[in-house]
Amino acid sequence: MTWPSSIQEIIDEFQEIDDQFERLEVLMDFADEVDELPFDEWSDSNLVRGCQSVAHIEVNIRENLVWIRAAADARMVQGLQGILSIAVNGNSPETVIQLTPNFAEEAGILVSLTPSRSNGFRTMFDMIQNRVKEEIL
Amino acid sequence: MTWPSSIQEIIDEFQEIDDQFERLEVLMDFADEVDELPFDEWSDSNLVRGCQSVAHIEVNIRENLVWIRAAADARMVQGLQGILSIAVNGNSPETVIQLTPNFAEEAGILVSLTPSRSNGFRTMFDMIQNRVKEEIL
Amino acid sequence: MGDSMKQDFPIFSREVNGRPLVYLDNAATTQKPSCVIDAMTEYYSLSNANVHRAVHTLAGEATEGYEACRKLLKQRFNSDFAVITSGTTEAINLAAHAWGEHNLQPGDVVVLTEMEHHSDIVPWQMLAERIAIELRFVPVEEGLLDMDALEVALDGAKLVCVVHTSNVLGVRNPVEQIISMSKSVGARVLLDAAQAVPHEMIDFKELGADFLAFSAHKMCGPTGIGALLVSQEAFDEMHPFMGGGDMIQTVTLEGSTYQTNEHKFEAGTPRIAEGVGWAAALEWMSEIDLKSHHKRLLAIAQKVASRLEQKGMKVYSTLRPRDAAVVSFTHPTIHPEDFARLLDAQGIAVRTGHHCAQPLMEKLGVNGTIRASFYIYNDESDADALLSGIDRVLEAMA
Amino acid sequence: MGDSMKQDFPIFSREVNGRPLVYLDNAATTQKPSCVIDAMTEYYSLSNANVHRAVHTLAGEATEGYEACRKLLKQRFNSDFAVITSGTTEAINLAAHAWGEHNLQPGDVVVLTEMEHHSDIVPWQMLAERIAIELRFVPVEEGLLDMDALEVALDGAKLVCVVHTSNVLGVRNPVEQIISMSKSVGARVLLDAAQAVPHEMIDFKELGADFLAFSAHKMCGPTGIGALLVSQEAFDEMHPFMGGGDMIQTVTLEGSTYQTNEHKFEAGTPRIAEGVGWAAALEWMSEIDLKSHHKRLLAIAQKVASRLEQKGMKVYSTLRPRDAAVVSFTHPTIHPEDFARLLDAQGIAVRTGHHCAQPLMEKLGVNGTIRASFYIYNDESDADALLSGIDRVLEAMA
Ligand SMILES: Cc1ncc(COP(=O)(O)O)c(C=O)c1O
Ligand SMILES: Cc1ncc(COP(=O)(O)O)c(C=O)c1O
Repeated sequence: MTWPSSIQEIIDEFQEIDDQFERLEVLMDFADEVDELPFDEWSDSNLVRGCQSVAHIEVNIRENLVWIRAAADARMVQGLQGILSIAVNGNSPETVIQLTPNFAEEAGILVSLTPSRSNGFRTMFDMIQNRVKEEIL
Repeated sequence: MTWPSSIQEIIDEFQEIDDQFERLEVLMDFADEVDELPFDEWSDSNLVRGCQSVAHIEVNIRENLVWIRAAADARMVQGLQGILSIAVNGNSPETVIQLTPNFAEEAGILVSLTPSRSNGFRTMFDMIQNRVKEEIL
Repeated sequence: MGDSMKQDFPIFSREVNGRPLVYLDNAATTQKPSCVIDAMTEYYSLSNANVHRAVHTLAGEATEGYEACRKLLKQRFNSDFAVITSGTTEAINLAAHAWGEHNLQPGDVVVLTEMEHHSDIVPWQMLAERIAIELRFVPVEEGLLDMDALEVALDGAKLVCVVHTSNVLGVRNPVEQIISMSKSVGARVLLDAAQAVPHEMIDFKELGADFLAFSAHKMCGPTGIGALLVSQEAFDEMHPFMGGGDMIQTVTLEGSTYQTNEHKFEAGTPRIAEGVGWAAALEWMSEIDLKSHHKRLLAIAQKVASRLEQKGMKVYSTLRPRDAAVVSFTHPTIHPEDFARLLDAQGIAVRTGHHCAQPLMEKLGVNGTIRASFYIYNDESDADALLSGIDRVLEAMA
Repeated sequence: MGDSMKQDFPIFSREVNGRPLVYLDNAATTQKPSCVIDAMTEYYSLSNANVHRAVHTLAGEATEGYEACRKLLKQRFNSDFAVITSGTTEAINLAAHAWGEHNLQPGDVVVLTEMEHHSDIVPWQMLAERIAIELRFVPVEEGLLDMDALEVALDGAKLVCVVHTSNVLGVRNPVEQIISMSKSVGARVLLDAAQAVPHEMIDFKELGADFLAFSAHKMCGPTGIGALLVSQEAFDEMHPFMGGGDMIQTVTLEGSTYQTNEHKFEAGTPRIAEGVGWAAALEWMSEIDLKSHHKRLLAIAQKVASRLEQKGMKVYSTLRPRDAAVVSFTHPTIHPEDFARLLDAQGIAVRTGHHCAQPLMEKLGVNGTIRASFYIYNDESDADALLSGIDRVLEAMA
């Protein structure tokens, strides 16, 4: 499978790491990529449901490009949101809808993220795609 | 442990047998030793409780000697009753009270009689002793 | 066929009373292939941890192992919901509490049959004591459900509970017809499938029942686990049964809110190792062609039954084409327990007694029967062993 | 001490994320010694059969194996009745249905505490919905039960339900005092002993409670099985909970009569292999001196707790002489899940979250804690690994 280059870079970065601790550190570093959704804009409509810790994602489409803002209390969840931001931000709705979340597995990002958390990733991914679909249909 | 000779004979007889089928055949032969309690004398008071199949035992003390009459629908239960008859009949209440049911184990009579049935043996044994105690106390 | 399969089952290398084990008590419980035993051993040796809501590696593995069982159940039976219970009995009690108690009113009619296992009678009798529903029992004639009587009984019924396949007789009821009759009066349908799922593939959605209850231990899985499959409509009508950890979303001193999926009905630490073992059994079973085994085993059972009749025994099983390979019989004079014990002395395991179906025994006019029940690893040699074992019993008791 | 014991536990030869497993999630579930795993393997490989009412050899062996578990429970805990359930949660639900529903009237008072596990809250909230009893929660102050408030709450109480030892804090409540206060107002007492039985020997009769609920999996036994010990008086007041096979004496279409012993509350095929496994665990545990382990582990936990406080973490556990060796803590800025995941990356298993005790979390003013819980096979080396693992986390997150 080939990925957009921004995603391929993420995959490459993770695949170089052997140590799980370092992998998680790198994951947390991606938290900085998030365009943060300020606390006073957290609402039920941008709440990620089924995630164990608190997480919010807001999806905007401006000039036919997708942009997300996000926030989470756990830094690793923010890291996942950062990766999602790279995968999504500035792309067309059509591109975003065609993405699959498998790159996270391929990158080994999800290695030893337990089911609940990897489901969290999937949940966030699905939420973004659904919002985009709602907007453009 | 030493047993009264009547019981010791039973133990010896069983211990000679290797084959479980033959052991059960011998057990059933002991059914003939039962002084049968006729059907029309079956009652709640002589019913053996906790036995899986229907079994009745009546305990009499005549001239200070214990005698039992018994009946059961399964022939192996009758066999157990026959063995109990040999162990008990014609003995003094004091002797009967001092008996322990362990001889059945020693004889291997209970080998492969499942717990429910060996409990049946114990239940019948206890019932006889309790009745004897009630009579003489 | 059966013989090579026996190699997968460690228990068949054991002897009973000096004879190779001939296991014909499969309707009570089935034996376990090595892969099931190994899966549980491996779980306890490598991944044991409590599931859900945890972030460490073992807990993740345990959760995956346990949830794999649910996933396989949903796949195999084509069901949207698979609630995991401790067995058929708890599954039916769950239906009685979680659905019955909240959807039935005093006077409402629940239809049962005289062929039911106690597990599909007593929970409804207990519910009737709590909320005064009316129980109607469809009679059994010559071992079969009286379908005309069912038609009559359905009048006004809110729920119909039927054993899919009888554990006593092997009778496979016309459940498709029963479901469509029940649905046409608007009743929900519960099938006791404890004896069904081991013997035939069931497509839950296609079948159209609302509840399907069964146990792992009767289909090569471990003890202590079973399931209740539930239709979407019935699931929406269910309220929690047992309360505790894992089934809640929030707990406050004022009250609690519940999970929305199956976890709502699975309070407390689940049967984790059991789930792992059952998952292994389901995977193993997915390679088994139940249809061809059914044909093979039924032929064996029919042969046994006709030989028993020749020898003077009364056979109660019907053994029609879709019935399970169960031979229930009595001898005119030999007590079933004596009979079974003399078979056991020859290494042959059969069951005797009322088989947890006293009303059916009453109807058949017996206290109990001797039951030989065949499963996928059984073969002709088991039938032959049984028949010659019976000959020896008859000789000895002659 | 702990280290040599680890050799009995196959799981300690595994690695997690390239590091030897440091298992500190014992309050969630404990690991299993080989003898327990082997007993179950042996059962499935040699004696697997359904229990009770059967005459064949395997069934006899299975029945003996299962009933041995009950016998060992009665011996170890000095109890006349040991009802086998699927765990603590089912045990408490059993008490709520079998006793509560039949012995409490609308308006009757049941006293609980803010320290309870959800398993000892939700069943009573659900009972309150069914029969309108009043629930009173004794508050927790600084991690301890407010005994003055208990005194007040007891007024008119019919039942008092208290966690013997808290799974969140390790707090060992003054159950002797609570029982005598409760008895003096004529209330029955249920103890949630899930965290108690792994850590101290309990003499049920001497203690004088009416119900004691616990799970095998928290004391080196298998999943899927637990028990409710019941006093004679309470047992006499209980009615059947679930209906089905094995719990009945007679079933007719008109109604059923029930067994008189514990089987009355154990409907359906029991947890046979689990009983066999638990029996092996109980025998293994009978060689363990819990008192000396308790002293040893508490000292380890105290050391860990004080080091954590030095490093700026908040510790919620009390760690008084009789408390369990549980260290619940939070870091001022690092999210518990990040913390636990970074520990897991180093092979260290701890638990995070609300630990199924949301009301207590609310009281402590946190969403969740990180919990390291120690058990008999843990030793200084585990504590050292935890502390240096934590150092690495703090460095990385600095
Ligand atoms: C104090 C306490 N009570 C009840 C439970 C519930 O036990 P189980 O999940 O085994 O039913 C637990 C364990 O999670 C516990 O720690
Ligand atoms: C038809 C039928 N229903 C229900 C049951 C009860 O199953 P379990 O004892 O596993 O709960 C059985 C098995 O005994 C059965 O054969």
